[in-house]
Amino acid sequence: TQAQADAKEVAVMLPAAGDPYFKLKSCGYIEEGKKAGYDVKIYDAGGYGNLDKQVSQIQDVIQRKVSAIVLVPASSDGTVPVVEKAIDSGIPVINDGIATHSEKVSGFVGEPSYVMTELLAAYLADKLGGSGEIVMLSGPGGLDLTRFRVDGFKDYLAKYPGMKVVADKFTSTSSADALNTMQDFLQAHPGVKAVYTFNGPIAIGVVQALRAAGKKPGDVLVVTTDMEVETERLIEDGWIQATVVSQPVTMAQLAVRRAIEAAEGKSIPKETLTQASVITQSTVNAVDLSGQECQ
Amino acid sequence: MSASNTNGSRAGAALTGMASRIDPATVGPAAALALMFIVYSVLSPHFLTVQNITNVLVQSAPLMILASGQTFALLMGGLDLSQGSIVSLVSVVTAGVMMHFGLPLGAAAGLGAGIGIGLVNGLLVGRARIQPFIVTLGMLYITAGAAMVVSDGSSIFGLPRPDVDYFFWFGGGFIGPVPVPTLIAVILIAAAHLVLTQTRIGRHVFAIGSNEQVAVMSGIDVGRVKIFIFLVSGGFAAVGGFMLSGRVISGQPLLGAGDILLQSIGAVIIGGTSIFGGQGGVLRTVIGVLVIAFMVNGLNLLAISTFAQQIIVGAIIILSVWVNTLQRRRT
Amino acid sequence: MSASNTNGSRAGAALTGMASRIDPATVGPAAALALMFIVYSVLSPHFLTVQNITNVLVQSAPLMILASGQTFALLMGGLDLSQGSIVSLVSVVTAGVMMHFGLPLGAAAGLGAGIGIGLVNGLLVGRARIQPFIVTLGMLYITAGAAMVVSDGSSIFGLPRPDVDYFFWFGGGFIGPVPVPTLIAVILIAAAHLVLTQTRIGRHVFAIGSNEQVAVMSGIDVGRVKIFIFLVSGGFAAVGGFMLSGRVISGQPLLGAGDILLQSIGAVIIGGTSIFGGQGGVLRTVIGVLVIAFMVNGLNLLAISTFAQQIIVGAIIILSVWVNTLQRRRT
Amino acid sequence: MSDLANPAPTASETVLSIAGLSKAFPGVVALDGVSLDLHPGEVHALLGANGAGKSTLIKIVSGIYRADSGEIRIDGEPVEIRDAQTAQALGISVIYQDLALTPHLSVAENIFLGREFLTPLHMIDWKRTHEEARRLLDRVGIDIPTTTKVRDLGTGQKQLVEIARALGIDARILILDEPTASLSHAETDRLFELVHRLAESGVGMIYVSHRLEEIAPLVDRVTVLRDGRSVGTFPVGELDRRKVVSLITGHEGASTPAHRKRLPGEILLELRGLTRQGEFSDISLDVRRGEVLVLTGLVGAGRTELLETVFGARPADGGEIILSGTPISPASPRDAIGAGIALIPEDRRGRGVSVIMPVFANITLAALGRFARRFRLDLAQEMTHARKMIADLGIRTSSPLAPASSLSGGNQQKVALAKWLSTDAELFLFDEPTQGVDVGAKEEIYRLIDELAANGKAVVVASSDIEEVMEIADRILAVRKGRIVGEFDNRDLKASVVMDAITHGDAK
Ligand SMILES: Nc1ncnc2c1ncn2[C@@H]1O[C@H](COP(=O)(O)OP(=O)(O)OP(=O)(O)O)[C@@H](O)[C@H]1O
Ligand SMILES: Nc1ncnc2c1ncn2[C@@H]1O[C@H](COP(=O)(O)OP(=O)(O)OP(=O)(O)O)[C@@H](O)[C@H]1O
Ligand SMILES: [Mg+2]
Ligand SMILES: [Mg+2]
Repeated sequence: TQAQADAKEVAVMLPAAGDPYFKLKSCGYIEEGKKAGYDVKIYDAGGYGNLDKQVSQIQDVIQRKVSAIVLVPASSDGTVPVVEKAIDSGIPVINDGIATHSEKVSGFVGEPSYVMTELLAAYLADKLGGSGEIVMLSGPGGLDLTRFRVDGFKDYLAKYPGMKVVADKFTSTSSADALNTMQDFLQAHPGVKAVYTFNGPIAIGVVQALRAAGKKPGDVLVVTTDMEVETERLIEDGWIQATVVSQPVTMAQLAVRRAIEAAEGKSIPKETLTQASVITQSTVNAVDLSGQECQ
Repeated sequence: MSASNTNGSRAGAALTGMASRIDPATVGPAAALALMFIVYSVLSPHFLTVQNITNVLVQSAPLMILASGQTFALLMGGLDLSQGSIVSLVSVVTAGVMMHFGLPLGAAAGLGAGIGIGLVNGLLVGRARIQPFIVTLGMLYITAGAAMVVSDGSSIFGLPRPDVDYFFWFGGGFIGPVPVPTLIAVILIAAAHLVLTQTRIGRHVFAIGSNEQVAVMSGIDVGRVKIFIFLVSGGFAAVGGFMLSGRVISGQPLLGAGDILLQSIGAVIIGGTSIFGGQGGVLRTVIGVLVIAFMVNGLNLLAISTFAQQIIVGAIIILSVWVNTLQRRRT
Repeated sequence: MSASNTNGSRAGAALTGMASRIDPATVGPAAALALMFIVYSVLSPHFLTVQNITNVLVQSAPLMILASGQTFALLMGGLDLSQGSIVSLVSVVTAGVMMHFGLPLGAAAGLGAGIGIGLVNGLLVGRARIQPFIVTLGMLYITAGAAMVVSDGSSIFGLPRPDVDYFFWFGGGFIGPVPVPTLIAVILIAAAHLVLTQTRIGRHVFAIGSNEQVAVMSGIDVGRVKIFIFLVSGGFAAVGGFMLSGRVISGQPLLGAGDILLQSIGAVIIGGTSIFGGQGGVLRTVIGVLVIAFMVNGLNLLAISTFAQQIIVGAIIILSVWVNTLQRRRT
Repeated sequence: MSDLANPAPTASETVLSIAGLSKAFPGVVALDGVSLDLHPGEVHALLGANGAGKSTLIKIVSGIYRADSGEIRIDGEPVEIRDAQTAQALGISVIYQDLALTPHLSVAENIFLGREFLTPLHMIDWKRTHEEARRLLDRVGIDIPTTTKVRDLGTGQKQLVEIARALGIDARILILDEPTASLSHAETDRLFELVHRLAESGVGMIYVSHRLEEIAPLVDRVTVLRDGRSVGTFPVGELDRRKVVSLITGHEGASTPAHRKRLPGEILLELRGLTRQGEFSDISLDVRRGEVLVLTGLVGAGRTELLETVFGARPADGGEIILSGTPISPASPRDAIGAGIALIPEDRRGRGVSVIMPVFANITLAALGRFARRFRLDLAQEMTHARKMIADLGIRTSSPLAPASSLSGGNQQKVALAKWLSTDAELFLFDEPTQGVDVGAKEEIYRLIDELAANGKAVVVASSDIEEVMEIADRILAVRKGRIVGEFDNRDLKASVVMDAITHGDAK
């Protein structure tokens, strides 16, 4: 019956399950499903680049007649046709984190990506007193997610003529790439004051570069998103100044809950936004991380 | 004379692949395919349904087309590494132009761009005489970069109606029960097969892949043939990219950045076309593509965890070819 | 006679390492490298600094090692597509084991796993006689999947002290002014060069790549040599993966999923080793790696936009090889 | 000076005239001011030692190489032959020495490659292709199916296909570069008839061969090249064998040493009913130490397959191979070599030498053990050995480091011999050892074979060259259609007897 999608199954479609961020969330999906007695199956497109693969996977789970789909789209618009196909065939689709551009989508649970990085920009502006050289390691180029975060950050900085982005590069989310790029940036811009990083793995690469360059914690301000074990450690050690988190696991749980409700014919809110908050060394122990890991 | 006639017909058969006896190279992959069908049908009630088979055929249409083009490159003993990037470029150019000038112009621009890249590949390989691997590796980066620049690194959506609906038609529409993408794929494959087996330039592709020096000595304009080869490979990639974009009704700068290149080359070789050129054909490639497509589809239906999937996929690839090597033992 | 040596050095030098004067195949990439140095030095005051050059050498050490191993595969007329996945697997296995049993065991397990994959490749190619492309394509998926399963898909951080510091030492430490990774790379390259040019099995690698039939008829145990080749290729990839993980003091299941495979193969071919086997060597590969490494470094220093960078990278790759084809425009 | 011998023909009656042609390759001057005239209907022999420049000259005329200097006229008109197309358009057709066929295409396709028959719809006209191919194959007298892939053919068969291909181009100038190198008398006679007929129909032909006995009956004039220079053109009547040899070698040809009688020792190799489906069956024979056994037969007789089977390169279907008393079943050449067997293959470029490897590496490849010190190879010693072999066999190369591809055909063959003479085998199997080898070197190779026998080695030679057979054999086995159809002791034996056996004889 492994094969038989007996009526009680939720399919969670992730663009890159390998990413720590999604690892973090996956337990949220599964546990929430268990609570309601649903079987949760996680599908991985194997990278944001594999939109086509994700579309195929969605078609396949429509075949399986799963009760509901939780979708983190590899592309907001690329997934529209297949999502509408799912909904038309009676399978509710809940977006988690990234929205699919279709009115038909059953519901959206999410973090305001744009706002999140605005918060980081604000933090830096405040720390640097509104002036200083900044470099960005913006994450994988060509993704909607990347785009939102970069825009949020840059648009906010635009308010401060003194704060210049002197170099930015799209890199894979591999720490190794980030490390190499950051070393190069440090060469070209010895005076750099702050670094924006797309996520944890990239931040780690950056920190390694700073270490290699003989910098002390705090010499260069590093900001990132999400909260992983290592990020937390690096914040405590003072290498990373700030990260912005929504509540990935809470989101995951909400998404599955909404999905199940919809599957059972209950009416659900179109949009459920989670709380985004900046975490710094001073708040890292204080802040409520309940949304960060599974009980 | 009778002898010569039988010869003739037998040659015809062998060459056109409509051989009375099946092409030995395809035994392995065909067996793998059959086995998958049996196993999957037993394990999943959803597998052997008209709907699902149709899905897979639609899903795999773009790969069919890319791999058919790729077959030309491999037959001459080369590779086309730029196909993935071409898919991306075609996607964003088509959508970008379509946004303001509608589908016809969008399609023209997109396909034109893809074919253009193919032409550049061809000229660099055929005239500047740089090896295909290097040329297409370079063009892989150049074209991917171009796709990013054109789209400013973000996907292009909100395409105007009604064009967008026609656009989708190419990627997922139907004519009666027949899916459009599959139809297009079949037509292109048939054309490619005809060219390779029945036309002069097609045979010259084999000759070059078989022994380039001899091809030259036989008075074949090798450069011209190579240009043709990369035009086909690039052109087919362009059509595939157009289809994929239609399927997701948007322009995606990363549309071809994923697995698709590896799958395109993999399918050709799994099908039994030699990497060293001179032996193979698009019909073999079709089988290679089917192996890949159904393999993954079945694993999804069985909800095998993605990580485990990768392992199984790898195993199937190796096994499907191993069978062949078992056949030819002797000398 | 003077002329005769140049003639000789073509085939001979690479094979014997007794190149009296420079190896013609490296002229193109070497020129490209020189040109880059000039341009970058002029455009950026930060390029030609001890610090920067050191950085690049450290950054490129893992690629140096991977590409040197890959050279073996290409010299026999094959490919090793599994190198990237091996990097990932080694990364997570090393970190995973290290977490509980410390660095020595971690290293042993990690490198062991990588070499193990190499051995499997070797047996499938050498004994089961499946073509390298298919085998390593399959193992690419299998190994990547294994890395995911082992790490349960998530990066492994928070390695125990003091082990983690030694771990980092391999990836970014110094002995006096000499960076450890570079040192290791140099030693492995020297060893590889010695094996290829001065030993029997090395000669056999060239023989198989030049003409396998002839190699067989000459009584060479082709299977054994192929196993050796993929052991080297896998083993070197393992060391590279170990180093990379050390640099980022963590185990990452996607560490080798990026560009590194394409770069490894690209570097070998840019360096001037033939895809069809039989001609080339690790010294050529070193130049190929330097071209790739400095290319990107310079563009980063100049803060060229990522997208434009891709385009330039592609162009440089093609040009660096084009120069060579210009040389041999005779007969 | 070439014109002292006979009055310079006027443009009108020269279909092809070459003047002052020069070509240098890195390290070698292949051609140095060579001139040559070809009349319509003339068969013009082009002779010279290995590496003299014959093939280079031909490849220039056929547009494969560009001359450094010199002029080519067709019908008195100066022409620039840029590539193979141009050459074909000018009515020049060539039978290349290293058979220019594509392995993966069928015989028919190879015959018409680049000149395909098309239907009105511009599709390939397969029916016509195969019919025409059949007709040409029948003309050269070979009955393989036109659909056979060329890679499945043996060397001799390839040679015949190559000839058929050249005949297919109804050319005014036909160039034959060692067309008979691996043919036996039967196919050769047939070829000669064709040549004569073409000559009558006015085709001018340049004929290259190292089998001097072919010259007299076939050609009208002879041009001899030495080290890339022409040493003159002569009416064939003015020449006898000795004169030709001295012209080619540059010194008075030492008349071939009288065939030494040898004293065979104990039996080294026994074959008992050795069989391989479709190739040869029920082969039984003995070879003694100190003895030279020659297998002769028509092309396709299966000698190559037999030798390769003994060498472990092909699995036997039945029968026994017994080496010095103990049955062996070599599963690979490696095993055979281990047992002390060496095979010098017929297919030079396919199995004998790696053309992209340097000469020295080819020479030492089968005997690397000799040069292995604990971990490393003793390169210096390797070089010394290579230089010695190069000198002994008179291999013409710019350097031991030069790729074998840069050697002339015959010199490549010598490299293959050098490679196996470097091993310390007890049983030597030579398959067409002197194909494409010049007179001087042939004598040298016969001497080496003598020497091997004298040192108590056993030698088996597969040869299609009847002169050679009579020259070196102690015993002769006639092979026909994969069976032994006659055994002869080479004393006061008539060649005709052997020839008759291999063409008509049937298994005892
Ligand atoms: N591609 C090449 N590169 C370098 N040297 C070459 C090349 N081709 C031929 N040569 C040299 O040119 C000389 C003439 O070669 P050619 O093949 O014309 O001799 P040949 O008369 O045909 O000898 P054979 O009787 O053995 O065929 C030889 O010394 C050979 O080494
Ligand atoms: N269609 C075919 N498929 C496979 N092998 C073939 C085919 N046609 C010919 N051969 C092999 O090629 C051989 C012909 O080779 P070649 O012309 O050199 O003669 P040979 O076999 O070497 O015998 P010999 O050495 O006596 O000439 C045949 O004996 C046969 O074994
Ligand atoms: Mg010659
Ligand atoms: Mg033979």
